[in-house]
Formats: sequence, C-alpha cells, structure tokens
Amino acid sequence: MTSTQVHIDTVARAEASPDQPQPYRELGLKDDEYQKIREILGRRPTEAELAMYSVMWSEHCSYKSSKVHFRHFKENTTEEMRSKMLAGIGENAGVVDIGDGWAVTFKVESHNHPSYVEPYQGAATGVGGIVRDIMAMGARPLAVLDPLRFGPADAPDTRRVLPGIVAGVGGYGNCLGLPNIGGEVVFDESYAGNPLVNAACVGAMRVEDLHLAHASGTGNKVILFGARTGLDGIGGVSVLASETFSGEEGGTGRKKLPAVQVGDPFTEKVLIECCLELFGERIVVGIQDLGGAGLSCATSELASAGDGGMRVWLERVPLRAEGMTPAEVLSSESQERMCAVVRPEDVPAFMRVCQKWDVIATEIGEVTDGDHLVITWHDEVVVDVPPRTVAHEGPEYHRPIARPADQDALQADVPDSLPRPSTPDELRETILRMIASPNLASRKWVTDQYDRYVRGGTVLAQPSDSGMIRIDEETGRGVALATDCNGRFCKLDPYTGAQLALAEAYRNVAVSGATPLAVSDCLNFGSPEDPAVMWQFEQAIRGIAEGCRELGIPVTGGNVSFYNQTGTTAILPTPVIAVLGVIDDVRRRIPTGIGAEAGETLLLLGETRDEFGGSEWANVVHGHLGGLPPKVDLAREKLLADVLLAGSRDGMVSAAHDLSDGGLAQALVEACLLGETGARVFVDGDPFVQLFSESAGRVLVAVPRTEELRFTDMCTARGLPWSKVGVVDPESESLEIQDVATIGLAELRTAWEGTLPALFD
Amino acid sequence: MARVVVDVMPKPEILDPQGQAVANALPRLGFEGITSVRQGKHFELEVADDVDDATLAKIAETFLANPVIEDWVVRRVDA
Amino acid sequence: MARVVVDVMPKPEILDPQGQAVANALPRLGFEGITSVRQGKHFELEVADDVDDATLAKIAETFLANPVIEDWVVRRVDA
Amino acid sequence: MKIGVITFPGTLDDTDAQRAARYVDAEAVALWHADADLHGVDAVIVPGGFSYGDYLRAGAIARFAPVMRSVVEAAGKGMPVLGICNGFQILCEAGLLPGAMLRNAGLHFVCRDQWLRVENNTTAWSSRYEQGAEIIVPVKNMDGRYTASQATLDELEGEGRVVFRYVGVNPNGSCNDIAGITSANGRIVGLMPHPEHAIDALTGPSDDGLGMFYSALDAVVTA
Ligand SMILES: Nc1ncnc2c1ncn2[C@@H]1O[C@H](COP(=O)(O)OP(=O)(O)O)[C@@H](O)[C@H]1O
Ligand SMILES: [Mg+2]
Repeated sequence: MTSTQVHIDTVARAEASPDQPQPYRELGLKDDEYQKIREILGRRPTEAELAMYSVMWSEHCSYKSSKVHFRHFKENTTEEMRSKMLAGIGENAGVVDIGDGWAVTFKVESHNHPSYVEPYQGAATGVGGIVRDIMAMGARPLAVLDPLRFGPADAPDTRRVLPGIVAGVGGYGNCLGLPNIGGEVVFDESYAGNPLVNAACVGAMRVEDLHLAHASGTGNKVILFGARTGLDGIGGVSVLASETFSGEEGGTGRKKLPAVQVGDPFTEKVLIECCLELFGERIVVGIQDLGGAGLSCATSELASAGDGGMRVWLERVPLRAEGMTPAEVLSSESQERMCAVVRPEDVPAFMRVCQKWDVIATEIGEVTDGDHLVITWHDEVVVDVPPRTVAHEGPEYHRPIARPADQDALQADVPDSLPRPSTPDELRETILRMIASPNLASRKWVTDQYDRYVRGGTVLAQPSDSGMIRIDEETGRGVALATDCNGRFCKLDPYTGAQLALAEAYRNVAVSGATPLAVSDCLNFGSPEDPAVMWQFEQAIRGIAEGCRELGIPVTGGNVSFYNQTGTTAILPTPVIAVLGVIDDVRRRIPTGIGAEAGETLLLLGETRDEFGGSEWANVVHGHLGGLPPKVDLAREKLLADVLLAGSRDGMVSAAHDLSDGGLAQALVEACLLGETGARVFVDGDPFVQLFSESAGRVLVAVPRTEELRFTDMCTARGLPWSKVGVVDPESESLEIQDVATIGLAELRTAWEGTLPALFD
Repeated sequence: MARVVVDVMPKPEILDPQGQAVANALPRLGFEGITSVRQGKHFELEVADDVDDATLAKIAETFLANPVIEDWVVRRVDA
Repeated sequence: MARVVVDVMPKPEILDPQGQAVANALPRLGFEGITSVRQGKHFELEVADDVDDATLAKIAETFLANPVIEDWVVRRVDA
Repeated sequence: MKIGVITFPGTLDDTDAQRAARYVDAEAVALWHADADLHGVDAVIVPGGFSYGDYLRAGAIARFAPVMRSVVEAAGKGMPVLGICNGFQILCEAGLLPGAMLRNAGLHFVCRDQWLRVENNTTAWSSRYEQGAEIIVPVKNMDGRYTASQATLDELEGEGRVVFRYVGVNPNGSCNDIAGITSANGRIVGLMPHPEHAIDALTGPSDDGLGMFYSALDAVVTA
C-alpha cells in the first residue's frame, strides 16, 4: 500500500468508524438527506459515496423540488401524443419519429450560473454539454440554438457578460461544426446578476439506431472515452444549483473555487466523429454522456437504468492531475467524456475506432449480475451502493406554494392609462424608437458570430422565425425548431405566459411551413424555497402541459434551473419553450422576408385586440409592467398552423412572419428589411393599437397576387379571420403606412441594426 | 514611460487545450523531449510613470485575467 | 528537466487589434496612463535536459511562431 | 474526374466540399490526414474548419500531416489545389501560398453573405467566371485577415495573383481587400470565403460558388 492510499476512506473503514463526522452540509446535503443515505446504506457513507450522493441529490441532478410537478406532463399526454415519441421524459433527450425512417432528438439545457462567473467558458461548456446529450441518444448532432437573457443592455456588467457569452457559444459551436440556427436575446433588469444561458441541440438518426443509456448484459464492459479526468468542476453541480449561489462567499455548500470548466471543442468534435463511427459499427450496447456530476452520474445512471449491477475499477480512469482522491475522480466534471457499454467481444473493435480518432478509451468496469454498484480503488471498495438510490430515487420535496401577495396588485396595474402616441409624428417616432430598443433591435451583432452554414443543410436560420435544417438529402425531409419565452407575460400570469411561449414557438415553426410535432423546455426560475416562485413554477408547468395537450404535441423532455436570482429577487419566470416541427420537403419552406415575387399582397391573419399588458411598448416607453398578458387561444394557433401548411403545400404563400414582441409595426419593418423591399400598408381603426398591440395568434403573410383569392377563400372557409393590410412595392424604398408615416428603408435599417453594435462593439 | 509585462496562464488544475494541442503535435513533428506545454497570454504595456504597482495588479486581476481559471504575473521590465 | 518560456508577439508593423481593444477598454474601466498594449502568446515548456538551444530555437521558429507575422523570444528559466 | 477532399481532425466543411464536387458531377474522394496516399485524385480541396482546434494558430499543426507532404509534391507537378478558409490558412502555413492570416480586425468570428469580385479568371479554380464578375458567397471565420509583407503584396498585385477581392464590406480587415490569391502558375488557389456553401440557393445565398468547382473540371481536362 502506498502512502497516498492510507487516507482513502473505504467501506470497511466507514463500517469501523460510524461516528466520524462528515462534511455533508458543505456538500449541500440537508440533515435529513444525510440521514436517509445512512439508512439506505446501513452505515455512514464513504467519502466517495458522500460525494456521489451529494451531487446526484442536488437540485440540478435530482429535480427534487420539481419532480412532483412533472405529473402534469404525464397526465396531459394522451396515447396519441405518446405514439409519436420514441423516447420521452427520463431519457437523455426526447426522440420523435419524423417519418421516412428518421428519428430526431432535441433538448434544451441551462448553463446559467457558470456563465456569470466565466462568461466565455460557461457558455462554451453549456453548448458542449447539450451536444453530448444528443450524442448519447445515438444521433448525429445537427444544429444548435441559444436562448439567452441578460441584464439591461446598457448596464456595465452586461458589457462584460454578453460579449463573453456570445463568443463562448460561437467559439464552441463554430469549432464543433454545428450550425447555429436560432435562439433569443432578451434584456431585463431581473437577469442582471443572473444571466440565462440556455442551449439547445437537435440531432438525427435512423430509427433503428436509437441508443438508450442502459447498462445491461452481465459481463459487458464499461468503457470511458474522451478527455482525461482532471480537478475541474469538482462539486460543481451542487454548487451551481445550490441555494447559496448569489455571489457572496461563505454560505454553506459553496466551495472556495467556483466550479468552472474549460471546454475543448476540438476534442468534442473528434469525439462526435468517433461516436458516430462506433454507432455505425453497431458495437455500442448503451451510452451515456458525462455532464454534471461526471462519473458519479454516468455510472449510477447506466447501472440504474440497466440491470442494476456494475463493477468499476476507478484507478483505471486516465487522469490529468496528480493525487486525485476517488471522491474527486467520481465528481470531476471534466468535459468531453462519454461512457459506453460494450460486449466483451466488441471491445477490440471499439478500441480500434478510438485509436483511429486519437481518442483515449479505457475499460473501467463491467456489468455484473448483482444489484449494487461497486467501485474499487486499488482493490479497496470505496463505493457499494444500490444505484437506483443514487440516480433515480433521490429525495422528493413538496415545496410550499403560495400565490405572491402582490400578484393581484400587479395584475390590477393595467397599462390602459399610459399616454399613447396618436399624431402621425408621434407614431413615426414610436416606430423608430421601438425598433431600435434593445429587445427589438436586430440580433445581427450576435448571430453574425455564429456559423449558420456548416454541414450544408441549413435552410432557414436567424433572422427567420424558426431555424430549419434538411435531414434527408434525397427526399428533402427536414425539421424546424424555434425557442421562445416572454418572461414579462409569465410574470403577469405564469400559466398564460407559459402557454403564450408555447404558442409563439409553435407559431414560429408553423410560419416556416413545418408541422409542429414535439416540445422540449428549459424552466428557469428563482428559488424553489420561495413559495411565490414555486407558485409561478407550478402554474407554468401546468400551462405548458395543458397547452401541449390542446395542441396535441407531447413534451419530450426538458430541464429545470432553479435559484436564478440576485439576492432574494428572482428572475422573471422564464420557461423557455422549444418546439420542433417536421417538413416533408424543405424546398417548400416559407421565408420571412417579403418581395420574393412581384406584386405580393400583405395579409394579416388573426385578430388584433387592445392588449398592452407586458408589452414591449409599455416596457420601452413607460418602463411599465402590469396588467394581464394577451389572451391565448390555442385552437386558433392550431388553425393558423393548418392554414399556413396548406398555403405552403399549394404554393399560396410566398413569405410569412409571426407577430410577437412589438406587434405589427415590428413585423412589417422586419419583413421589409429582410426582403429588401418597400411596402404600402393601411391600418383600419386605432393605428396605435393596430401597430403595437401584442395580441397572440397573428401572422403577417405575403401571397402572390394570383393566389390571393384562393388563399383568402380558404381562410374564410376555415373560420380564420384575415384582413388585407397592404401590398409589397418593390419600386419603393420605404415602408409607407397610410395616414401614419412613410419611413425610408435606410432609416429603418440604421435604427434597427445600429443598437447592438453601438452597445457592444 | 515604463514597460510592463503581464503573463496570464491557465491555472494548473484547469484544462489547457491549447497547450495540449502543441504538446501532442511536437513528437509528430520530430521534436522529442518536451514533456509538457502550457499556453497562455503575454501582454506588453507601455505605462505612464505615475501608474503604481497596485494599479497594475488591479488591471491584471480584474481585466487581463479571470482569477477563476487563470493565474498571472506582472513584471516591470527595462525599456 | 528544464523550464523554457517562449513569448510570441505580433511584429511591430502588424496591426494588433487584440492589444488595441485592451488599450481602449482600460480608460473605460477607470484605468488611466496605459499608452499602449500589445498582446501575444506565452508558452511554458518542460523540457528534457538533452534538448539543446538549437532545437528550442527551431521549435519556436518553425512551429510556435509564424515568422511572417510574429517575433519570438526563447528563454530558459530556473525551475 | 476525381476531386479529393482532405479531412484533418477538426475539419468541418469536408462533407460540404464533397457535396460541391458531386454537384459538378465529379467523384468526391475522402482523403485522410494520416494517409499520404492521394488515391489517384485529379485535384485536391483542403476544406474549412478548425483543424486541431486552431489552438496554436490556424493551420499551423495541420500542415505537418502526412497527406500534406503528398499535396505539396502533387502541387509541384501542377495538380489543382483549392484551400478554403482553414484550408487557405494551411496552404499559407505550408508555404504553398505566400502570406498569413491574422485574427479578424473586429476580433469576432464573422459569418455573413459576402460579395466578391473575380479579379483573375485564368486560374484552375476561376476560369468559369467572367473577369470582374461579382458573386455572393458566405464568409465565416475568426482568423481571416490576410496579411503579407509589402513586397509580397506588390508582387501579388503586380502579377495579377489576387483572384477574389471583397466588395463593399471588408469583413476582416484583410490587406488590399484580398479574399483569395493564387500561386504563380495559377494552379493553387486559396480563399477565405466558402464556395461550397454557395452551390444551391436553398442552403446558401446563391449558387455562385459552383463556378470554382466547374473550373477545376476544365483545368483537369485541358491539362
Ligand atoms: N442568441 C441567438 N442565437 C441565434 N439566433 C438568435 C439569437 N437571438 C435571436 N436569434 C434569432 O434572431 C431572430 C429574431 O429573434 P426574435 O426577435 O427573438 O424572434 P421571434 O420574435 O420570432 O421569436 C430569430 O431568427 C432568432 O432565432
Ligand atoms: Mg419567436
């Protein structure tokens, strides 16, 4: 025995020293959680076991505060909805059948807290993590999206945080060779000390190639491959999801070193190609990515989802640092690693592929017929646990829920009495001010830092309403993906707000000509220990689940991120919704910019009401947040989607753009600038309401003159309200809104595109 | 005018993919005997004479390096 | 084992926007008196004792730096 | 006609370059960095990406790969070679083309649809374009600022070896708005923009990039 091993805390030692005090509180465990572990094991845990339970039972890994609410998803998923899913909640990522033998998998993850501490690396490793989730399903990752939230655009700290995060998302994704096809950039005071970095990835595989993270088959080998394991990110999971994250030192559960890892996109790129070659050889029985909680998570989840038994020789793990303890090896969050289960006879072939790609691969364990996960360190047992208790049977809390005391006052504070622009001059002024405001201005400064072309399959990307990629080069089958959430609406009414987010993402997919198929989400909220936050959470999750039922599309998975707050002030409730749609032939996609065909008519589908609660206008012009969000009508959203699909199938629609933040004025400006064409527009009724209301369920479409009658007849027949709002005028260099204003395209472009460069260059 | 050099290096426990790429490439290029490479940043500053060491330390700590993942050294050199 | 440092800098006639960006940011952050900043790379190598200076020079010239755009300095330092 | 497309670890646009070759009815042959055999190809594309992460310097490590020795040798005998983006950087590092690439002047990765002017339509990769034609092709890179000594720049300009020049916006601060250059014999071309992403208006801003691949067909047939 060498001297370093003398200090290793083994199971034998744990049995012999039951009363030895353990730093479970520092690791983020509560007293009763620690007691529960002792009960499960019938002794005190070893150091390694304690590390393992503490990370796996953290909020981030165990979903202990949110799990009980997931029943809403279950209860609202009908057989029919379920039938479209090949894998759902509980797997690394949801999988849906898109036809022609293709399966598509997608998921959104958060990497909020690390990105505040180290914007570049936090965001970069966020992208890396979600991509490995997609790989772990057996799919080739095809594209990424990045919904982001920041503090006020002009706050000094935003200048530190935003450029770093954007560079990190781009730095990792670009180097990995994944096109970035969408996302969000939203500014609000509530995110000032707690930006949100959500990252989404979509991948595809043939249906028969679906891999699930299961370790089954006694005697099968467990192989760790990818990067070496180092001291980075140790305890990260418990810290990043710990209640004490708030920037101040000294709280319990907070380590001195914030857990930030450095990403290596090159290694991940090679790992992707290596994995795909392994999948192609059909020599992978089960696979799991190493994300938060590292090997603790991978081994316990693989074993728990399989037959239960696994044996691991931990000292075989290739290390980057000297003198690491078993507990450190187990909880290291070093990036760019995967864990596979392989039949013994396939191990040589597995190793050959890894060698070709220069990927380090090590057999670290095997599947056993027991029901315990046994981990040794130089022949001494350091972990001996029932893996389900680590991975799947963690604590579950029914946190107190209470509607915030000020919710009524907030809703009563309606925006009706805010002074509105009425003269043409005021309206013109308002249009220009709105399109230049940080939440409505062009995102080009951000999205030009992302490669949208790599892989050659990107059909739509920013600034389109949804991103679209071709999956099958022969048939042209593809998918569209959009992410949305208006946190201001969610604050006013989290149930309706969440449904509005769902409706918007759904609509964004539909306007591209795709048929919405499935949902993933990333639920970003404040502290679950705050009953008001839990109320927001419960309302939102119910809104999403019931909304999905009404739309007939299942929630296939998602992610919960709690403790997003500065001090005791929570962020706006931000349930980011990703909707995936399928399109049988990407050649019939509908673009966002108008003017592709001469003489297009502009139609507005849906109804405009006087709805300004939570609107961008109230925010920009009056700094006001109050009242109720716009009404949501999911049956209408469905009808809209059906009409757009028919319009795209029959070539009746040449462009479409959904109306959301900023209303019709915003949509018109964007449609003109993207199409590089002028338009003449007329608005009926109160021009202010027509131009700036944020009523949901509306889409601006351009139809060729020849198709106008056929299209409007179809709308009328189906009961979809429509109105003619103008014509495309390719000769004109301006957007003319009759009786309101005529604004040159150049002036619009300067206003719209100037804002972010002025702030961040 | 004084000349100041600031070297910023990834902390030893932090992954250094850049240094690793260099280290892995060297034997392939026929250079043996280099057992480890770490890569960081090297800044050369021209500084007015009234800028004191405390200020320089502050610049390095709050701006040139992120103490979460990097170490740094500030040196005055003869011009 | 010897410790070797290689500093690689953009040639003086080459525009260095990275250094310039740092220089421009400093006054915004309240640091005055930094008149110029240039940014380059700093390598730290652990080298077997039999690696001679000629080899090190070769590694720097053919690999760590690109002579078209960069200058470099190789230094042995005490471990 | 066989066009070889090299894959290094970290290469990203290899499948796209292969697709572009197929679009002009050439046979695309995958070449592996560790294999010095060029497998009888008639032309070679060194595609874009981040070979070896570009961690040291774009293209610095890839140029030492076994396959590059064969490319240098074949290029010496007149084989058409096209370096796109990272491929251009690799050809410069390998000494097949003069100059070097620096970090973009704006310090950001830039991805945009870029107008280019064809300044020389006599090379193996540009003969299908009209002299002076303007084409739109995506550019996307972090280190795309072409630079060379004044003497080299004078020589390139004097001999008409600037093949493509940025029009309108110079996206990266490149010297003389240079987007692409050629070797003295016109067989080797390197450019930062990505013609393989402009082969179909469905997935790119245009199909203007196809001309480069068609040109190579002609170059091989008439060689
Ligand atoms: N962080 C980002 N990354 C990539 N694309 C983005 C990002 N932020 C916004 N976009 C894209 O910019 C366009 C406009 O965004 P947004 O105004 O949020 O669209 P919408 O209102 O239709 O949801 C969309 O194509 C969106 O996907
Ligand atoms: Mg949207």
